Amino acid sequence: MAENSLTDQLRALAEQAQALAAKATEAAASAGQQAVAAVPSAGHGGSQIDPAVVGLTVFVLACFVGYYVVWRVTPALHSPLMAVTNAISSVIIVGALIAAGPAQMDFSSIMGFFAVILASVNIFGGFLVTQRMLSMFRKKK
Amino acid sequence: MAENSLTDQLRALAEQAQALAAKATEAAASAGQQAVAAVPSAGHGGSQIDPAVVGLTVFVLACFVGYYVVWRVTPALHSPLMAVTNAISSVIIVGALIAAGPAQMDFSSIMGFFAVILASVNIFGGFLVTQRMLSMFRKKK
Amino acid sequence: MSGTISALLYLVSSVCFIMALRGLSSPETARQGNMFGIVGMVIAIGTTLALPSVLSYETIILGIVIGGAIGTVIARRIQMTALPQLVAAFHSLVGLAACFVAIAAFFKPEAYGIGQPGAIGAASLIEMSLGLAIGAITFTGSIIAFGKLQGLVTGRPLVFPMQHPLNAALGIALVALIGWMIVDQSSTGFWLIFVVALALGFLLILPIGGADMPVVVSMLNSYSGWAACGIGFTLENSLLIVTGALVGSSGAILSYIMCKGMNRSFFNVILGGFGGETAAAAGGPGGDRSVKSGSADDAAFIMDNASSVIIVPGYGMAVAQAQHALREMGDMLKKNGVSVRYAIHPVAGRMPGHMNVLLAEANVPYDEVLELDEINRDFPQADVAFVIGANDVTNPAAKTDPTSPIYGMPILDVERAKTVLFVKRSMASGYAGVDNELFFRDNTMMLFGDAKKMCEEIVKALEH
Amino acid sequence: MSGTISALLYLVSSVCFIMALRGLSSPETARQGNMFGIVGMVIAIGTTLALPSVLSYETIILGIVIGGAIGTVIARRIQMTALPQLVAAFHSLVGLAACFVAIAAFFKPEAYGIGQPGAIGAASLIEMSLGLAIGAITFTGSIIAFGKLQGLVTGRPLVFPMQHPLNAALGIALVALIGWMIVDQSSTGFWLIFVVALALGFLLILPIGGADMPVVVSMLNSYSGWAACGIGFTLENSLLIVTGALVGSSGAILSYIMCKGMNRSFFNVILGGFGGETAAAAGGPGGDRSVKSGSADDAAFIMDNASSVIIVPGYGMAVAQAQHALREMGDMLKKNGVSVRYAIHPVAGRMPGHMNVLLAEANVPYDEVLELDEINRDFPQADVAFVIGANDVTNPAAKTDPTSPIYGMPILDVERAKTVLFVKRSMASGYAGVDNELFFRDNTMMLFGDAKKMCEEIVKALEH
Ligand SMILES: NC(=O)c1ccc[n+]([C@@H]2O[C@H](COP(=O)([O-])OP(=O)(O)OC[C@H]3O[C@@H](n4cnc5c(N)ncnc54)[C@H](OP(=O)(O)O)[C@@H]3O)[C@@H](O)[C@H]2O)c1
Ligand SMILES: NC(=O)c1ccc[n+]([C@@H]2O[C@H](COP(=O)([O-])OP(=O)(O)OC[C@H]3O[C@@H](n4cnc5c(N)ncnc54)[C@H](OP(=O)(O)O)[C@@H]3O)[C@@H](O)[C@H]2O)c1
Repeated sequence: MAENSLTDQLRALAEQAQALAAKATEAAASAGQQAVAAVPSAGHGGSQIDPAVVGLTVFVLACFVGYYVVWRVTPALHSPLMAVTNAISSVIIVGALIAAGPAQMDFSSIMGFFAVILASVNIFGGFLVTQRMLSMFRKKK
Repeated sequence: MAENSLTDQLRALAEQAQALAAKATEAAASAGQQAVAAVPSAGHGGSQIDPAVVGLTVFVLACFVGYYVVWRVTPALHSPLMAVTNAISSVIIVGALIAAGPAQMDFSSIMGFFAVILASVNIFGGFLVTQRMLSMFRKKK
Repeated sequence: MSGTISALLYLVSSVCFIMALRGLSSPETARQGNMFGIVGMVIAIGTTLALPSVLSYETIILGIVIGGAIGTVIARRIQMTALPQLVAAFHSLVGLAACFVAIAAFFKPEAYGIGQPGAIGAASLIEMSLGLAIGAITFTGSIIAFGKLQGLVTGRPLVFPMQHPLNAALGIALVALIGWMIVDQSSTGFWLIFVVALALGFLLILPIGGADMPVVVSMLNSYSGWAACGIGFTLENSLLIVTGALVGSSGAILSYIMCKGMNRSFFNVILGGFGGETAAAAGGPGGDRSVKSGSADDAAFIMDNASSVIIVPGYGMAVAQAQHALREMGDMLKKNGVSVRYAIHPVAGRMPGHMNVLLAEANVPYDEVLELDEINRDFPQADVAFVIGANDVTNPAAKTDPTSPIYGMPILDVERAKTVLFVKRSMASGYAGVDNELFFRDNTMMLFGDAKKMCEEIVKALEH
Repeated sequence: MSGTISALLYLVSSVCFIMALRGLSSPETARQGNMFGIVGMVIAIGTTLALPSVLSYETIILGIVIGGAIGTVIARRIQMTALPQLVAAFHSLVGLAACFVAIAAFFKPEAYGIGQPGAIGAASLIEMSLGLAIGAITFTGSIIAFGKLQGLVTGRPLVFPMQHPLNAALGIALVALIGWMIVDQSSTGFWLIFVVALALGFLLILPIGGADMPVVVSMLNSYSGWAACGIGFTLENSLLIVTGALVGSSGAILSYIMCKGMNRSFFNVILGGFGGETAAAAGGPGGDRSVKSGSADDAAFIMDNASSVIIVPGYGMAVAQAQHALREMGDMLKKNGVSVRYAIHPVAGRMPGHMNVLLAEANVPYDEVLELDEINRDFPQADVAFVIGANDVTNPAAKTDPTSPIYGMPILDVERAKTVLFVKRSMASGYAGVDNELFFRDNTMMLFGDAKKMCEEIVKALEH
């Protein structure tokens, strides 16, 4: 299936990516406006490149990597895949930690604190349940 | 073969990548020194990130993409693969064009001019010969 | 820690996540892959904790300990048959966490370096409100999915009049609110977005049938990945961008594989109303056509005299938790010299890979468990196809009847085996609500009963 | 054109290059892939021409026209059997172009925004001198590879005393010179790097046997890719980084596949001295053991009465340009109801995929041409294995004789076919210089002669 349907799949992915790309370009434009005050960057490249374009480059490459990596997952392990992506998507804990970070408590850091709890449930639960599933897969002795 | 030897291959690739990564980090460090004068960038991320780290991110992701894309090439098309990567590697014509770019002629722009010629031979020759090879591959009627 | 070093560590963490998914390409490397994922997460958290602005370690560690304890207990206790609902439940938590992060960023943007309260850049506001909206939809949507999978909410598609216009209206309201909020920066607008998105998640998923929930869960997973990318753009954090793209692709590809396995379009699934209803209407088919029904002893006799048996498990096996009894039956047959293999359809059960996990749990070696493409051509050589709790995935109407709702879906060609045994409780149809004409064939024998009990009885019969 | 727009265009161009390689995953999509590559290159060149610092359009267009004309003529004229040397030749040009770019950057760094002459940043100097050195090694190395493949330089490994110490000394000198140049920024140092690297490329490749040249070409290709990455870091140009990584991976993976196909380590290949020598020493084997030799008529008779023939082409078929005659022979056999297929070993010929291109040139449909893994198990069912100009890739010593230099190399199991026909000019051994014990087997018949003539004679015999 993987082989035949690549084009279809790519199209679907491309559409999703396009939507995001459009959004990103927009963000880029507005970031560019904010950036007018900044001096030409330290790079030796000379021309000044928007960080959103860099983000977009990373995003496009990561989509390719995701596409290939996921299609290579054997169908027998699709359940662990769902569990582990669930755990990995809790990387938004990075945002939660920044929110919970400041020394004094306020509304935002309380929100951050709750987000840390929720994300931690996912991280521990997700990785552990994946571990449990995978430990059951055994070859014929 | 592709499937069995992934780990070996990855190791080899990783070693090469490591060497480059070390080099890049070094470059990053020295670029960082040059960058001290630059003001914090316009990004809303706050913390100031070295462009070489961004380059490294792009590099690592591109290596993953290259790895997957090339392993997926069918062995029957390995000759066209060699020809087309040859053509693509002539993208250093970008550097040659910059060298040949200035309005007045001097030693550097003459070097650039020669580089443009050489790269063009490759670009036209590489893509055309790939085209010729590929046009010969036919299915049973 | 300098920005450069933390960026490098985030890069290492991204690579770990890539390696985590890469490991899943084979069962041998999968455990190592999971370790990569854990290491990546530890690096990501450690790096963030070392940022100069993160100071309240006690609170944070308390949060991680509480969350970690809950997660650990759940992960240890959960039964493997309950995996689909577990993933849905975990998923709702990610959604809610994303909402909380967006709320925190809105009320204290300076912590993220994106402006001052009431003076946040338009790009960041868009990111933030999208994050909030997607997070909220994911939250309520996943809760409904959980309820349906767990049987707390009826699995039938709850279609109500004006469903599509109402959802469209809510969607338009959401967009309008986001527009208003960007101009006005008002917190009322922000909270309204939250409420409307919560309602939308609820109403969007309710009309979708229970067995389509895996597609929904995958889809929400994918969206939350793209949302993480968006947050990554705002924070200029490439870890979030890379991870978001990985999760986004994974969800999209899994939804695609499931839709393909059912030969339905993604929109057909999402617009809802499929299954259940029809199943009820078509209930009690067959009527006057005669069916050959047998006992556990008959089945034991037939299989013991076969030289090769292919077992086709489905949703009913999972519901009945029959995997252990089934494996025991398989072992006995193997001891008696019968070749036993398992054939897994891409959408058997209620989650991709669901059957594989259950069989693995029952200690079936994974090299005896084969995918549709690998085993389909072996059915003509098999003496017995033992179909246990599966139905739609064996229905030849998918190949022969262009008017059938499952027409075009790839199916396991069990009818080519010399004898087909069907273990199920009744003549009822499967999830798709389509009669299975195989039940009436000459070479079919129905074994009515609960899947687990039936296996146990067959084992007993084999022992004699 | 603003920096942002050109960066976006460069990104589009990178994606095109990825799609170009991606297309090669199947012959159906490969042509489209090549179009992607061309589009990507046009975008890359166009974007660069639109940079504000690029002004001398006449000169540049002149350069492109000259180069393009030469490239076009070569690409149109070249014979498919000469592909390996063509790739090597093209490759030397990329190397030289890289040198010129590095030289231009050294003498006019301000054009690249990397400093002033005599005051270039250390990082850029390192990049630049590495670019120069790798470019120069690629240049002379590829020229030697070209010479060996074209037969201008002897294909025998030219081992000379003190070879490894001399190369090591040159390597150390190169590193020392780069160090000096970075400190001193002297142009003498810069030119010395160029000269030493040219010499090193020459001396490194000379001792490597002719048939190992494909590995060498791939390796140099890979290095030039990594060098392009380096330049990309200096110019902060992600197009160069991405493309460099693609080319680098491709070269590395191809070298790896070739080494694996020969069961040799990469270092064994690069340190040289393999093949040729030994081949000469082992020349004229067999001696007193008897060999069954046949004529074209015998071969035609045997194959005409067979029901299935597997053709195994090798380097000799390429040298003799026998592909068209071979295809004619295959067509005649097919007309007479014989099933004809082709079996390709991963390192048959002198370049990966070499045989596939030659057979495609002769209009053999690609679905009749199978890889080793796909066809190896079919030899026991074949009546005839028709081995034409291949030798090492059929040698069972690889499986049975642990002392053989090719031990462990995967081989085509032609000896399992009922009859094996070998078309070659003599009893001489193949590239690896190892006797092939198959020649002396009872079910083997040798057809001595030039591959092309032999095929033509068989065709004539079949016509009667
Ligand atoms: N796996 C996925 O990812 C996924 C995703 C989306 C949709 N789906 C859908 O789910 C369906 C899966 O097909 P399937 O063949 O596995 O299941 P199915 O077609 O839904 O059939 C399950 C059968 O199991 C029987 N059963 C239920 N409980 C039982 C028990 N305790 N003991 C014995 N039998 C029992 C039922 O018949 P009785 O009531 O007569 O016992 C029913 O006919 C497909 O229609 C597919 O499109 C799957
Ligand atoms: N393809 C690659 O990428 C690659 C890369 C690196 C190394 N190699 C090496 O190249 C070798 C390839 O194996 P192979 O089996 O294709 O070739 P081979 O083992 O080198 O044998 C070629 C045979 O063709 C015969 N021959 C030469 N000219 C002929 C002509 N005009 N008519 C008829 N026969 C002719 C030669 O025998 P006579 O002299 O008796 O005619 C020779 O035995 C392997 O050893 C491999 O390791 C290949």
